[in-house]
Amino acid sequence: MKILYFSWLREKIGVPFEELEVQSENVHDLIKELIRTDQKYALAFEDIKSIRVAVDQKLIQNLNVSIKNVKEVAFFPPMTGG
Amino acid sequence: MKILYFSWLREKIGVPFEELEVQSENVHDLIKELIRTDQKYALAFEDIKSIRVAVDQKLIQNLNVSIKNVKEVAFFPPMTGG
Amino acid sequence: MNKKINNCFISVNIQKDDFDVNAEIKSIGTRKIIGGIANFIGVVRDTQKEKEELVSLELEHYPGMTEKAIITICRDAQKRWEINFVKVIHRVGNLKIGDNIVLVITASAHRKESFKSAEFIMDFLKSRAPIWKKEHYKTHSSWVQSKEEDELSLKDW
Amino acid sequence: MNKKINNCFISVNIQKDDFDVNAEIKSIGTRKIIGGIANFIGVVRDTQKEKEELVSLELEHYPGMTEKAIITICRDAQKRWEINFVKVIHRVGNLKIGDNIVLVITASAHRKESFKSAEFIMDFLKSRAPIWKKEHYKTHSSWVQSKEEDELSLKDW
Repeated sequence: MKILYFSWLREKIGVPFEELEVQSENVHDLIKELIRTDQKYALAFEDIKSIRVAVDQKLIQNLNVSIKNVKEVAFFPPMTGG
Repeated sequence: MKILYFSWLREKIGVPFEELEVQSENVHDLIKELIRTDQKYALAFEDIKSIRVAVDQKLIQNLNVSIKNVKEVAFFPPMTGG
Repeated sequence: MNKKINNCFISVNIQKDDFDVNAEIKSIGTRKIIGGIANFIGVVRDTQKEKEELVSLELEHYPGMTEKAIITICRDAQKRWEINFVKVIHRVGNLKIGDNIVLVITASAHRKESFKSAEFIMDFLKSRAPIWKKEHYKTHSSWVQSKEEDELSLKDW
Repeated sequence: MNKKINNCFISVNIQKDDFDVNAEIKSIGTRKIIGGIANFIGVVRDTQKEKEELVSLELEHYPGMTEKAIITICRDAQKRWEINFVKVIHRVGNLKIGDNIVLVITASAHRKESFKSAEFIMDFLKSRAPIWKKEHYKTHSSWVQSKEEDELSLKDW
């Protein structure tokens, strides 16, 4: 699965994206799984409320969304377009 | 005094403007004075509610506005700019 | 007619010629404090009220008063919103379907202010600028009637 | 990315290059049924939050998702208002004070519909398009924080 990071999340994680084999079945578990692997994730995901998530390039409102058969999950702060 | 007509009022009166010596002291009397001089004014001012008036290039809301020392009075239908 | 009031540059032109949107936007000049530029272009369209196609739209105006009336509208906008630049170009004469009629540009630090002020100016132009339109068809012509909704919409401001 | 839905042409571009407003307006093509064209240009401004002057604004985005998210916003606008043409160009990369950031053009038979739809699209771009801004100053840099008011303003629609 491709996991992408943008803005200050990208800077905290240190890479714009990574290809990972993950066990988790939903976004919530995926975040916990990442945090277990390295301290940098714990720091990046510290304030989970300020983080937005897109699954296969669609914004999700709920971390329980399944990530089975999903190609990419992206994490980023609130958007500041326009 | 210069009296100007626009749009279908100009067409009904037959001229875009005319220089007239008038006796009237306000717009209301001016219209009556004009109507007395020629039938074409009676026809043009038939539906007075559909006529707008500007005194010295300023729209007026009330026909009692004085026209003493005024340079121009204009009559026209509701505007359709933009 | 150009005016500068409270740091807001107001420019109003009544002309037969077409306008160049790029050039008018460029005329804003320095953009250090500009965050948003709202533009509106009014275009001659065939309202399709008649069975035949519109041949041309004739625009008559009251020279002198038109400029003043539009300046007044722009000033009113500038009292309500923090805008730094307003430009209005209104064409007169004979226009064809698809031709530009009017351009309104407002520039402000904030997008909302530029949008609202441009919309306000357009709404007031409709029934407060001494301009009249006549539609010419192949077999007849008729003066465009003012719409009650245009007058009513002014009350929303 | 170009789409045509219910007779509304939607075009969205994410690009480093600047845009030419005249050319984009021209791309509307036939104007027979167009009465109003609303445009909005977002410009890099120095928000003057810092003591020093802004050196540059960096725009990062999520390639692929950005286009889709903006198309969705345009479609939502098109469901609410009768619009015939929507164009959104959003720049990314490094921009300077005064540079164009974003262009939104909507064309409709009626002025209200074009104004409202352009304003709607701009409002939703602010917090629904996956784009992030970073302000670079001489001595430091900081990510622009989303404004609560931008999120709240979406509820007015």
